[in-house]
Amino acid sequence: MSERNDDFITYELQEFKLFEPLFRWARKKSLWIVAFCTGCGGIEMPPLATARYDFERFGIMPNPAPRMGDLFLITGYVTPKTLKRIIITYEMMQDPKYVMIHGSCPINGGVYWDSYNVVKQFDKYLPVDVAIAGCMPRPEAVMDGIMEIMRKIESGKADGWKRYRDNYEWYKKNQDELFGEGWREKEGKRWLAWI
Amino acid sequence: MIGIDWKIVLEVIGMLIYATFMGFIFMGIERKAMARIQRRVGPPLYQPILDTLKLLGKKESVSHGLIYDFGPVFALGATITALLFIPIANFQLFSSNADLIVVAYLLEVPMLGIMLGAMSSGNPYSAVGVQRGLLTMVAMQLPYGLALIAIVQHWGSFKLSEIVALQSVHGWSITVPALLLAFIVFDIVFQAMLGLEPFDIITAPAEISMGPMLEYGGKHAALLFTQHAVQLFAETAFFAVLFLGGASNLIELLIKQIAVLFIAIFVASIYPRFTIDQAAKFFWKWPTIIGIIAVLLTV
Amino acid sequence: MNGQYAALIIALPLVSAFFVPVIKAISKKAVMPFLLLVTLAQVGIAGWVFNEVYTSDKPIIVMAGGWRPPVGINLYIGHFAALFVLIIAVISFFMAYFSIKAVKVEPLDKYAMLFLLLMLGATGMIATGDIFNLFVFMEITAITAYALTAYNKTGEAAEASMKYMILGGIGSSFFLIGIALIYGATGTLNMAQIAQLAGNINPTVAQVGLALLIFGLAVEAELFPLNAWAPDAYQAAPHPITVMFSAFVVKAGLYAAARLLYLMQAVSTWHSVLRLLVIMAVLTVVVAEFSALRQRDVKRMIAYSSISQVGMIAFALALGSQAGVDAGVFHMVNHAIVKALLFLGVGYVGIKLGGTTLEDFEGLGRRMPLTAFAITVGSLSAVGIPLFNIFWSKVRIMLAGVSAGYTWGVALILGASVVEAVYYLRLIHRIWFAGGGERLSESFALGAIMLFLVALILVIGFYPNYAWSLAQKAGADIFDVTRYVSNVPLMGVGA
Amino acid sequence: MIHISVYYFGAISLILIGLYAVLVKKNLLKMLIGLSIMETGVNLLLISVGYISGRSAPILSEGVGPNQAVDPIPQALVLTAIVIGVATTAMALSVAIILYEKYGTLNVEEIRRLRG
Amino acid sequence: MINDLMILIFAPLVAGILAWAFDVRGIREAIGFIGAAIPVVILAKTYQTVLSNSINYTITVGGFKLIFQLTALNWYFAAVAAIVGIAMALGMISTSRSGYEWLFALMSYTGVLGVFLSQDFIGFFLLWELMTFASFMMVLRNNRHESLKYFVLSVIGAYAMMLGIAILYAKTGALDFATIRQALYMDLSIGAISKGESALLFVLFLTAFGVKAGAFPLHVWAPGAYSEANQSYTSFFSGALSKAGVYGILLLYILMGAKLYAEFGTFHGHLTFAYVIAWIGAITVVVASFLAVLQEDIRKLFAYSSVGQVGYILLAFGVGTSLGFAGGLFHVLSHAVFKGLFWLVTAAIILQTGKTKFKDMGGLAEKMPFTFAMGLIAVLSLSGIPPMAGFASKWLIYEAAIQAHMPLVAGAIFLGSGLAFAYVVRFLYAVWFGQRPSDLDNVKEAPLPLLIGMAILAIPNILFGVAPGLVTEYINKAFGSEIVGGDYFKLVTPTGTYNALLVTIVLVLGLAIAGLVFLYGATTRKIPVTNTYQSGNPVIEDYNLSIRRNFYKPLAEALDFWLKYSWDRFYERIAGIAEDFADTLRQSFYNGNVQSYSWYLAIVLLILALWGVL
Repeated sequence: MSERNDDFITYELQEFKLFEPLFRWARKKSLWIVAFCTGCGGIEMPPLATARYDFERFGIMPNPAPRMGDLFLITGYVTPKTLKRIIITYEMMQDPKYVMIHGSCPINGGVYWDSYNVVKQFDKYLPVDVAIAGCMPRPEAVMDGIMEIMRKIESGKADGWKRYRDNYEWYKKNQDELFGEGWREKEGKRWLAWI
Repeated sequence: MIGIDWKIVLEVIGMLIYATFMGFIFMGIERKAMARIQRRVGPPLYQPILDTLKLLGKKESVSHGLIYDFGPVFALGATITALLFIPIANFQLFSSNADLIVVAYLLEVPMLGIMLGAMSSGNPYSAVGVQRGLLTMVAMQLPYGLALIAIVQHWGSFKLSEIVALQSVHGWSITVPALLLAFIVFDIVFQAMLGLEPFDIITAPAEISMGPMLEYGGKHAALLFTQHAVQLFAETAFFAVLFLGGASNLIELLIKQIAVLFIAIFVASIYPRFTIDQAAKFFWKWPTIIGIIAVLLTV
Repeated sequence: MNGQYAALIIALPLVSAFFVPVIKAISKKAVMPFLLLVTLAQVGIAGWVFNEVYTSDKPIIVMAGGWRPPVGINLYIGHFAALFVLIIAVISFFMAYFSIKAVKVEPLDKYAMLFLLLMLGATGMIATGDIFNLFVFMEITAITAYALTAYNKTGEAAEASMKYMILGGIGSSFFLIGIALIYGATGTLNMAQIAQLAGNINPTVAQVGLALLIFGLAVEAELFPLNAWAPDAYQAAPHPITVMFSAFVVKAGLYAAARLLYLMQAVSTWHSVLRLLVIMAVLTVVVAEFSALRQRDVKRMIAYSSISQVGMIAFALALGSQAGVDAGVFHMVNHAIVKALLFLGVGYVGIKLGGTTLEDFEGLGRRMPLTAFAITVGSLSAVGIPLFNIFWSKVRIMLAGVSAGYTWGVALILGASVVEAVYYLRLIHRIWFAGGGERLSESFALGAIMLFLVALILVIGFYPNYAWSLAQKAGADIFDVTRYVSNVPLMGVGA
Repeated sequence: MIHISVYYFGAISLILIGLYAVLVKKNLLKMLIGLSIMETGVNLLLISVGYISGRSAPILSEGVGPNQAVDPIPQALVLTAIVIGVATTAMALSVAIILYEKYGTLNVEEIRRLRG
Repeated sequence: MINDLMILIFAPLVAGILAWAFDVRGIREAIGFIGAAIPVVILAKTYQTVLSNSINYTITVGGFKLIFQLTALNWYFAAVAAIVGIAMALGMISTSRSGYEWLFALMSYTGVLGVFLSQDFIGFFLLWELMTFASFMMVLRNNRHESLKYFVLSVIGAYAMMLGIAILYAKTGALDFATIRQALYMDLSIGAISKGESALLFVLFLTAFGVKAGAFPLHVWAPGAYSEANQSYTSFFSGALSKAGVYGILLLYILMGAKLYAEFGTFHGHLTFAYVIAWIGAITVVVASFLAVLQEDIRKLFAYSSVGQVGYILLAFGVGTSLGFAGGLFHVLSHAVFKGLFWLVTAAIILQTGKTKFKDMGGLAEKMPFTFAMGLIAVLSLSGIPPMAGFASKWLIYEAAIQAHMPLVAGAIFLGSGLAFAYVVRFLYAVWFGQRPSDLDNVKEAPLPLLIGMAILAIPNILFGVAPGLVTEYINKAFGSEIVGGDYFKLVTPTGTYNALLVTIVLVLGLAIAGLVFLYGATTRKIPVTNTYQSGNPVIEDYNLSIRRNFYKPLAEALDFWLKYSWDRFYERIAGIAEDFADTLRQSFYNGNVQSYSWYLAIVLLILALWGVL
């Protein structure tokens, strides 16, 4: 996979001229969350989903499959090990895709500001559309963040996926700095021992 | 067949649009009703349409190869085919050209399409999903077949339109004791056909991520959602035709379809999920026994 | 043209047998060529007789000393006898050649003598028209057979010979008692006349007499449970002799039994004798097939197979119907060819590789392809594969058996045939698809003989019409007693 | 008729005695002797079959015409049978010698290398 | 003496012998192919005449009059065999390297044709045995144990038939079908054949034909034999040779139907004897399909599948109505074409990869696209996807079974078709899709002759699927009555209809609509098979994530009670007991002691004496 993992850069995105407004509306009203719950923020999701806040009324639905997901929620601190998975999953998602980070940890390391093994600045590695501060943000705050991203989609400002494509070299450099060159191969091989 | 009958062309186009739309609404009803049972507000009824549009509107699309593309297309195509051979309310469509067996088969064909695509992705979760899907099908096939046989034997015809006509004269199928048994069997099987609990083993979101659907995204998933909508409509219509006396107009049919749907939803919302071998054993026990009683009563 | 020259088929081997010492005195090396020459001459005579009988469609009656029967002893060379004398001669000729390769143990002159006498005995048993003469020829056959069995001078050979001798001795004694009873009841020894008078004698005497005759012959004809000597003798005898045992010595006994059986048709208890014989025959088939199943020695395995086939022939002959006898004769001919081929092939392997255990046959297809091919064809034929000769006779036997009302017998025989298929096919697999080895040179002449027999098998298999018509005529010869009687120019007794 | 049945009785007794020897005695020589006895019995039987009460031997001489003699054929037969019997016995004995050489015994229960 | 029929029947045999004799690369293949092609040509030539009048050929062999006749019904079977036969020959050009295989493959071809065309029992039996023997030799080459299992069961069957033939001969004095049929018909009033004998005859013939057709519980030979022969030949073995058993069942109806009906009457409105056949078929379908699902070897899977599919045919014949026969006959054709195709695909896979187990395969669709397409057609046809031949025939069987009020039997068909779906998908997944083991990276497309052979078999799958009326109309003509109505594209039974062309058109329409939607979406980007979602873990080629082993383990778990029992083991044990019995018998009877032998003589004498006295 190594030689072909960046061919999405050269891939020409489809432009829907006539129905683009319709699709944009649909994108806004139908955000599917990639349920990749890292850190302690994951526990904030059930209240959001259940009767009290019920995000499904906005068409938001947790979805285990990244291919049809739209919104990537990073719900807490990110370690290098998790970050690898996050990057891989993110690259599997199909444009347009949005990233929302939860709480202080992904923003600046939070309480782990001096940990040797926590990623301090998430947006060095992946583009972020909305960041919610707090440790942890309450569900209301998360809802607000979701509303924010909906507004951004409507106005066309949620362009993290574009930024990732345009600045891939930079992101890649940062990733490689953190993990070392060829980390995908290495990580894959490491996994062999468990099989 | 040479001279194109414009009336039927219009009917077909109209019915396709109607069925797709109603299918999405049924999916919405499903989600809404489920939400209401869980004391949530739930999404709007048209939510599945939005989802589908969003998926179709993805600017990127990936593929694992030709078969991966062909699978969803084939699934939707086959579902449309199945739909057009079911007499829907007062629209006979092509139903005089194919009978119950053909429709029953055509309703299973989409599964093959989904499986083909899922398998060609090479994802083991999908493979497990495929395995579960096929085993569910194997398991439900016997009671399903028995229920259909009971219907055919009682009414003495394979033609769906004739079955409807006979029911309008002699009363609905479920008023016949033997066919009531068949109805029970069919309803259990129906749960599995729709992929609802306790037989949602195929997708099992929390276990195997989405099973066969896992690797689909963008327009592929949009096709599969559309397929699911049409299939939902077709299957409920099929159910209504077989057991609830068909319908003379679309409204009547809609009521019956929704009634059928609600039974499924209610069952789904209170049962947990079977494991696959439990499902197989279950299907080969009570539904089969009831089915055998039903067919023997109708001999 | 004089039919009386047909007596040469008896006279030639007899005379030449006693010339062997003379030849030996001249040159020791000339003994085996002499044997070859005599058998070749015998083939010529037999061919002439065969041609004579089948063109004129009349049996040749040779009257010893010009006396008409029943006073004189006569030879009756009918269709059956003519056919079989030819087979005996041809196979003897082949085996004479094979003996040159196969038999190295001295004294060869004795071997040649015994060989000729064995041939003579079998020919005589088939050709004779006198019941006591039959006994004499049977004893000649038996004694030479005892001697030849023991010829290899090993312990096993002597042991086999001893067993053969004791059982044969008991058998021939009772055969003689049977003759005594029949003679006592009818006052004649001529077969034709016995046939005429059979209806009038005391049924008990006739039944016991007939039963004893059959008993005596059954020992020779290897019917269960009187066949215990056979596998041992087959295994221990020199390879050419085994071929002769299987190809015609047994057949002569069978023929004699069948002949006597049908001559006594008029006896009121005839059918119960038949039933007894059928039971014995079926048991022969079943027991022999099962015995062959796990046999480690191929020669012995084929011996058991031979016994079972003989049982099948006996079954056919004992059915008491024209169809059965025809089928039996047909099977006799086919079996003679097939077993000659098989024992020849196996014997040749035994000579070349020094043993005939199953292990010796591994990779035979690579080591001795021609022999392996011949054995394969023989085996397939023995199993009853279509387009090989035995298929036709087997089918005939089965049809005749059920028609005669012995469905159970046919079922048992067919069941046993399944066993036969198993062991032959295991052999074939071992020959072609297991093991391997260096290619050995094979004798050209023996190869030619084998190919000739293979060709015969295939020709009969593909186009059995001619062989079947021969078998039908020969069968009619056995079955049609009235014609037999009318053909023998009896002096006005009875008639 | 009484004395005729004596012959028959004697013949059958001889046969049975011979048979007994073959069936019971383990020694090969004794078995062969049994065989010979049996043959003798058979020969006797054959002769008695041809016997006609009150007639003389079938030697045509003074006062003995074909009608006064017993049936000659069985006697001829018996001669042949005796010869055959002698041959068989000789043969058997020579085989017995070989057997004794090779096996060191004449007990038939031990001479059973060929079996199965 | 020489006429078309003789050439038709014996051309393959002669060609086989020649190919064996001139065992030279190139010549061998050419002769063999010509030999396999001649029957096709002759059958095509006689297509017109055969419907109106039959072609006869009589030969007297060994006192038997062998009658061969090309009637409308025979022609059908022979044509099926010929289609598969020529495909087999093309396949063998690629997969076979020995004259031995050509000889026996073509010999069995002759046997099959002869069995179909025989009009008397001797010719039938002769060629039946020839066919059995030839196919046995094909298996013997590879595996002694399996081949012997096959042969012993076949021979038991053949001898059962022989016994039956002999009984019929004894009762009627005839061996040709026409006379026997008449005699048995006359016997209805005479009653010379008792009920017990009729039952015996029925059981004997059923055993004989059941073995060949692989009917439960005599199916145990099939997996081993099918999988251990040259796979190109297996296409013929399973596609055409097993049809001989089916043809035999049909013959049973033709010859003895009336008699058996008169003797055994009806059971709940079905012919009793036919009911037995139907149930045997139904059980075969279910058992074999279940076993097929659980196989781990590609050859075994299709072997069991073949058994199951032939079970459908038996079932259809067992229904006993004319619709049932039509369905069964149609399935004869469709099974021959799709299963022949499957075996050729298998042959190609095995030829190119050298592997037979599912666990060693995967991802071959990219490497062998044409073979994959052919395999897909076969899959669609077997699993009964509507516009395929497999569906049309299955549809007729469904109609027949349900219409004849055999609900449980029809239920077995439903279950069987579900299982069929399951096992073909497994085949698709394990062989064609998923990650490819690295040792298969150099696999190439199958050689040309094999591909042509596949194409020959693939075309009928589609042709007779879209126009099933071609077949049913022929069947109507062969039976002389309108069993299945409609035209070329539409099948009409009294209670149902199936318009194949319309289904095809609508399906194409549906695909077009779906395709338009598909085309409207974003253009696709091809990604490698390793780019799959494994909870975010990176996937590399070094390990294979595709599930190939124990794909249907849950089913095995659900069935573990039933899988404890096996007919195969049962027969093996019986064979073991028979061998031990043989040993005991041999050792105790031929015990080497001459005194015991003398006792046998004495005992026989005693029996004689007692029996004389009593």
